[in-house]
Amino acid sequence: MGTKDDIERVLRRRGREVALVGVTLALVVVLGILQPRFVHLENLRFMLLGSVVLSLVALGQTFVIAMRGIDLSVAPLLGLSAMVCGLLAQSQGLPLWIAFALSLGIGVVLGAFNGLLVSALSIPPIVVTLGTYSIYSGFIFIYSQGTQVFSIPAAYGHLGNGYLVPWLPIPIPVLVLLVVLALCSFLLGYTRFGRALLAVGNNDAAAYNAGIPVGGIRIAVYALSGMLASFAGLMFLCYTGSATVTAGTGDHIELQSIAVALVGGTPINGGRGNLIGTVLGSLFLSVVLTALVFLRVPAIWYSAGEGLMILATVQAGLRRHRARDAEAVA
Amino acid sequence: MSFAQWAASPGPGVGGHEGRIYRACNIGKRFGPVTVLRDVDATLRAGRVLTIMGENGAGKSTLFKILAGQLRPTSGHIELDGQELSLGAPSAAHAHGIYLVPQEPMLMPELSVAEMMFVGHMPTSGRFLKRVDWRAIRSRARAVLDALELDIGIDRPAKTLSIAQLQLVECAKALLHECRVILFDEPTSPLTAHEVETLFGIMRRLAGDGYTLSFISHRTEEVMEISDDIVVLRDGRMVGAAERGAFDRASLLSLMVGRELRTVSRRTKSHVTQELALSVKGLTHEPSFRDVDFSLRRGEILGLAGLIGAGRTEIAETIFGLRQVDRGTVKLGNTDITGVPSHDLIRRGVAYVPEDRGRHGAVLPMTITENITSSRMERVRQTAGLMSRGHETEIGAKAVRDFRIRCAGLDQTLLELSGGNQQKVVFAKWISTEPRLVILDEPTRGVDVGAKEEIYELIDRMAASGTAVVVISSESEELVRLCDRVLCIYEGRIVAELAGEEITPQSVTASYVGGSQARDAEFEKAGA
Amino acid sequence: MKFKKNAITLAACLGVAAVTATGALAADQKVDTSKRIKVAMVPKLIGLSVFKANEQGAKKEAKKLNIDFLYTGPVTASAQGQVDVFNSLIARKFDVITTTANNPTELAPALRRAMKKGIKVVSYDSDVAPDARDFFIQNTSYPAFGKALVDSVAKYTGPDAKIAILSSTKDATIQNAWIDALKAYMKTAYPKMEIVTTQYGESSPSKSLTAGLNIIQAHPDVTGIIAPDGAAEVGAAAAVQKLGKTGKIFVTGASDPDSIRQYVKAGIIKASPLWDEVKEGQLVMYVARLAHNNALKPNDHFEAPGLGSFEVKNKVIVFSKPLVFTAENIGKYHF
Amino acid sequence: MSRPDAIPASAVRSEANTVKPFNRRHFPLDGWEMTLVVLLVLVLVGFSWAAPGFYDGMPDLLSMAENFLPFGFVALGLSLVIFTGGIDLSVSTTASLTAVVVAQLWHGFGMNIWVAAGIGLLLGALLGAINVLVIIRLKIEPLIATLATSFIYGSIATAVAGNAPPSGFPDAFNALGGGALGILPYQLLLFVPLCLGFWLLVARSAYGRKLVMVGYNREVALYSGIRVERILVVAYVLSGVMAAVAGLVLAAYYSAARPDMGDPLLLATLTMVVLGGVSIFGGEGTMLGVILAVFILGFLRQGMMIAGFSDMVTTMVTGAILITSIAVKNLFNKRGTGLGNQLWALLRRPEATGSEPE
Repeated sequence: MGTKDDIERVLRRRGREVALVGVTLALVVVLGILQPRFVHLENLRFMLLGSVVLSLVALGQTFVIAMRGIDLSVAPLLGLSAMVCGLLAQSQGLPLWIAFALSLGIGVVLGAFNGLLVSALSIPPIVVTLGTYSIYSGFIFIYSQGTQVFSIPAAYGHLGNGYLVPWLPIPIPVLVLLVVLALCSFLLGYTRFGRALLAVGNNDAAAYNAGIPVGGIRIAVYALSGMLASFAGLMFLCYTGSATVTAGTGDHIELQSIAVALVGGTPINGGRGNLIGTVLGSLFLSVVLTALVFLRVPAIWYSAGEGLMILATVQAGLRRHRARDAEAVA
Repeated sequence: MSFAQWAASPGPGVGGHEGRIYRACNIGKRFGPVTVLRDVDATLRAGRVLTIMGENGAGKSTLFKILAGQLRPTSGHIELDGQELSLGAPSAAHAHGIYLVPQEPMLMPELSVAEMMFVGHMPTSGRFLKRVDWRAIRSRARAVLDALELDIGIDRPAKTLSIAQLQLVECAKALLHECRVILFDEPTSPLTAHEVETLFGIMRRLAGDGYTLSFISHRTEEVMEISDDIVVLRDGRMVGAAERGAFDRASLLSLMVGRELRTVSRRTKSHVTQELALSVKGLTHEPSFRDVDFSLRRGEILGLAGLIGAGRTEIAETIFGLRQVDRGTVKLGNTDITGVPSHDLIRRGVAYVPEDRGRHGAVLPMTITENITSSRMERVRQTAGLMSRGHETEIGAKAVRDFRIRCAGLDQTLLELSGGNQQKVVFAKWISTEPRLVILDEPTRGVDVGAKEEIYELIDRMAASGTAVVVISSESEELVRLCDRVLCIYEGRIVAELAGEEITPQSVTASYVGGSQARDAEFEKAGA
Repeated sequence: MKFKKNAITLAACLGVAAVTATGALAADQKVDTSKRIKVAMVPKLIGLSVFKANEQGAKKEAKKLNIDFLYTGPVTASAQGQVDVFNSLIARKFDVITTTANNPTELAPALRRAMKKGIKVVSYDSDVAPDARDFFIQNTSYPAFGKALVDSVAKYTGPDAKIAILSSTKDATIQNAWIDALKAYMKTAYPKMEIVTTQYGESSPSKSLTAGLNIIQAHPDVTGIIAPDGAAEVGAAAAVQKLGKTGKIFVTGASDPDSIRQYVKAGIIKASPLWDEVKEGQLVMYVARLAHNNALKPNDHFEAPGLGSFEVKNKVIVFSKPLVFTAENIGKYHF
Repeated sequence: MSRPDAIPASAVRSEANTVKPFNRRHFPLDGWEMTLVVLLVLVLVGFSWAAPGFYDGMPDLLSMAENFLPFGFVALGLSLVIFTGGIDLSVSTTASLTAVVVAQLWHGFGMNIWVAAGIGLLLGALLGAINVLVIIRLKIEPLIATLATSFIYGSIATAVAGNAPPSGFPDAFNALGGGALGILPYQLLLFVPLCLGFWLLVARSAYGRKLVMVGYNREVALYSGIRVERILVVAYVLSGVMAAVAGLVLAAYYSAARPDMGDPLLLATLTMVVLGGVSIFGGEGTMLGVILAVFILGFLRQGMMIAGFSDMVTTMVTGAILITSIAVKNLFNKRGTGLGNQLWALLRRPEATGSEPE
């Protein structure tokens, strides 16, 4: 096997990932030359850490978009799970593993409700999740009664910031993300469920005719997205050590997650999903935003930088993809 | 089937029996108050091809959907090898080894050919952690395509395949799922004559191997060529069922339409004038076609014959300003219209009726009137920028009368109309602009026999009124019936020009496959 | 979200009076509570504990003063949401509206409408335009708070430290007033101190944390962070903790004791000024009652039982001196 | 799937009928609009009866509209974009940016406020044009394109606003937001003609017809000689202009301009447009429906708050109404294939069984 061919094949199949890694590394190197502190291990670690919560949400979003849906309700789901787990942990010292199960449960149930509305009542997903966005936000207020979480048990803090074993200099959240990414990649690439959701994203009528229970797949995918958003809420709680009623919604994480998924190479019209791209996209965003601080760019321009980044990467991806399709036809 | 059951099910259909007999017994089907099928019996036998014939709306597709488990019959039942079957979903049919190849297989644009073949039936491996077995998928896909001698790359994205290739991949899927009963829902309409041959070759081989096949068509020549048994449906009733030998083409036609139909013949009168309507010189749009020269007079009907993909549609779209002109000129009368955009051409009296009604011809969820006026809204009387409703309705009503569109009201949407009536609306949309030049792309595709004749008369009337007409058609009989002159296009070039009595089904077909050498090239291409 | 975001710029020059008992204008010591009145408290948004602390005090006081008390507000810190609430309160014929404004200007027209209908308006915490309210209860005077903020870090970082500021948003009025005041104080008291950067956390815990991390990474010489916003102070302190800079970088700001308790105990926050939010809530109700009774003049003096005596100067009442939380006293406060 | 013979009902019906080219629809409102009218009446009557303070005479009821009409302006423009099958997420930051720029022109450059407002409208058009340029030229999906531009416009708005955004506009300008001519608020006086204009534009003009065609099926529009890009440009530019109008009205209403002023606009107006019956996929829907939805949701919110429900409950109810109404609409859709239609048919004709899976 020629290595050159191998490289070519990797470039062809994994072009988006290679490009994102390349651009991110280039940015890190350039910034490192300009500002040596940028490449300090500490800073690199926090750029990684800072992208974990968004990555988790965006992984779920990637599944939904690959199925040709969209999920705006991830933001309140993140907030709800952070609030519920946080308040219980704060007041009653809820054991971590129960919080774990609880956050997943909340996400699965409310996510599945989204899926049910989309599949059973055939309401467009953007409308459904726009509606449940309001409803789930309300749940946060009802549950919290306007209070907030300001301290969490040590175990939670450890999960959000600590290390698994002293000799491994990778923080637990990053490990968690890697595990989730591996599970998601397996789910999408190597299970019948994953391939079925791509079939639904390509052509739902054809998928139905091929014997795929389209409704069930839809419900499951929204449940999965809800679960990941909700789990991200727990990680958010553990990482920041706090939760307010506007966690998630205040940061517009629903829009961020869509942007990151698209930057990562998942087309808005579905049919394909690039999970590694999504995580790399989220990391890229984190690096760009940190770089802006190091370059002393005034804070008000950060969101403009984000906007330009979305346009540039999506545009570059489209170009490449069109070129590849043309090549395949010829 | 519930989601849980599906996730746990073992995979592809069981199948495996040699030589199956599949039978529809006294099938009846109602949609609400409308009866679509009554008391239909049909028997599919191993090693034979059963053809279901009938006009559009006769119930052919409904019968197929029942056989394939997509619909449940209202009365009657189906039997496989003497055992009564109850099929709740297409997947249940697959499990019993019954497979329906749709006319235009639905595309999964982003999937690879190999994966598309296994959608819904992914083989898995691993004892505890069931995972999709990509190695098996690729090797089995390759094997089946090889068995059918199809040269289609299994890693190609599905969006790069042609309709014919998709159909063949569907056929391969049936084999892959070890389905012994394969139903083809009107497969030939979107195919070129050559692709039809390829398909029939495969069908014959399958029949020879003992597969049970059935096929829908309303093209009598094809039916006579491929069928062993024939069932003719009319208005949901069975009006004839026998072996092929019991019918001839005329009897099939008369059974289908319920009256004697005169055989298709050349029209008797020509309306060609001396006035030049269109002249095309050296027109090129790479890679679709190059150096196309022809001219057209008012009142003349010019046919463009050729295979699908030969570049006919592209020529029409380029003249109509939808594609970029690489080289060459187009003149309308004496004015140069090269590169003029379509909205401008419409004003100058050019009309193009595209082939695909649903995709290009008409907005199906809009009303009849709205569709008819959409080709040129400026002709509706306007005051202060607002279109006069009354005047618009007048235009619509006139068109409905002139084109004999059958509808319950002008504000019916096209979704509520039959295919033939939809096509008439598309015609009305363009012809009511009173164009000097009309380009018709496959004007009778998906239209039943009765409506076809009406459309031919319409075209004839147009020519009589001095309009120059270009007809693109893959049906040689249609060209013979209509045209004063026929240009044969092969691989983007005009390879022959036939006029008057030279135009016969044989001559047209022979010239557009570009001679024997070209035919061989075409064979290779079809597989590629 | 935009906790402590805005106040009226005018108030900065008007309300500098500290609590001094002149006794020149004696007010009625006895409050007339015979008539039951409806008073609403409208925070910037429901769902922040500082505002809950106000509510806690106000509820207690309302009972004593024969007040029908309603705590309501928008779900996000938007002026538009507050205006919607005001409009409904006007329609429901409330007697007094008390509010802390998301921003000083946008709320003014709606509150003026309320005043026209005879409703008394009392603002607290963040002010609205002076002609759109009857009285304003200022938390503390701005110079005093600015001084308290600087002193809270200067003692530990030394007089020539490099300081970073982490605020809420660029146009947050009350924060900007505090930042102006602390800069002015810094210039005179610690001329060698330098502010190296000003970042914004948009009152979001996660954005504040990221901003805090970035400040420390990008400016390794910073030894003090002043974060005069609830979320910002917590974010900055969490950033210091995560980077293991405890004892090297000191944080202060304006946050409620519950939120910063763990960081005060950890020694990241040595001192953090605020005021007693619960008591402030009580005072708001007391002033509401007085305002409804027309018992308070624009320049006046009154005694609130259990709260102390207060000076009204040009309709502005300064609530208290800054209350500085430290490891010693934070255990006493729960809100 | 949609082969002609798969729809046998119509085929049979069209056989049965002779050619009668008449319009079946006599009443000017279609089913969904009627539903919305009923809903609006229910909201108005219900709250007048149940929430004391909701109806305090006509002038009060009319002036209540001032609180939500800014959403209406945005909804009018956004509808056009959604009719094309696109979306404009940048309406909120467009409104903010316009308001802030106008305020700075007036405050910082001493420009006459009305001249500044005129420039603001042009700015709205420009921002809309940038959106559509990104969509057409870079071929980026509207959702992504306007998401990105909304980030950019937001940054610019914050930068322009500075530390102390201007406020306290001249009273003549403030009247636009809060003033009234007799009992008619100026906002309403501006909104009603605009409604009429947009309604006529969509329902009666050639542009509107083309807009709907582009939304239903862009390919057909292209093949019908419609200059699709022009249609899109007009839609997005008008959306930008209407967002700018909303920005100006908000600035006048609050007599202040803030860089986050437009934030609440997006989700609320999207809800209005969708409730109004415009399909998020384009084509389907009417302007009248949108206008009705503006008043329904506006009065509903005001009414609920006056009835003593909190902002939170009101927001939740709005979300629930959005989902429920679209669910009901899908159950009884125009083509009669909805679950509700089928059940209804089943009830009317108990002998009819079997339904199509599609």
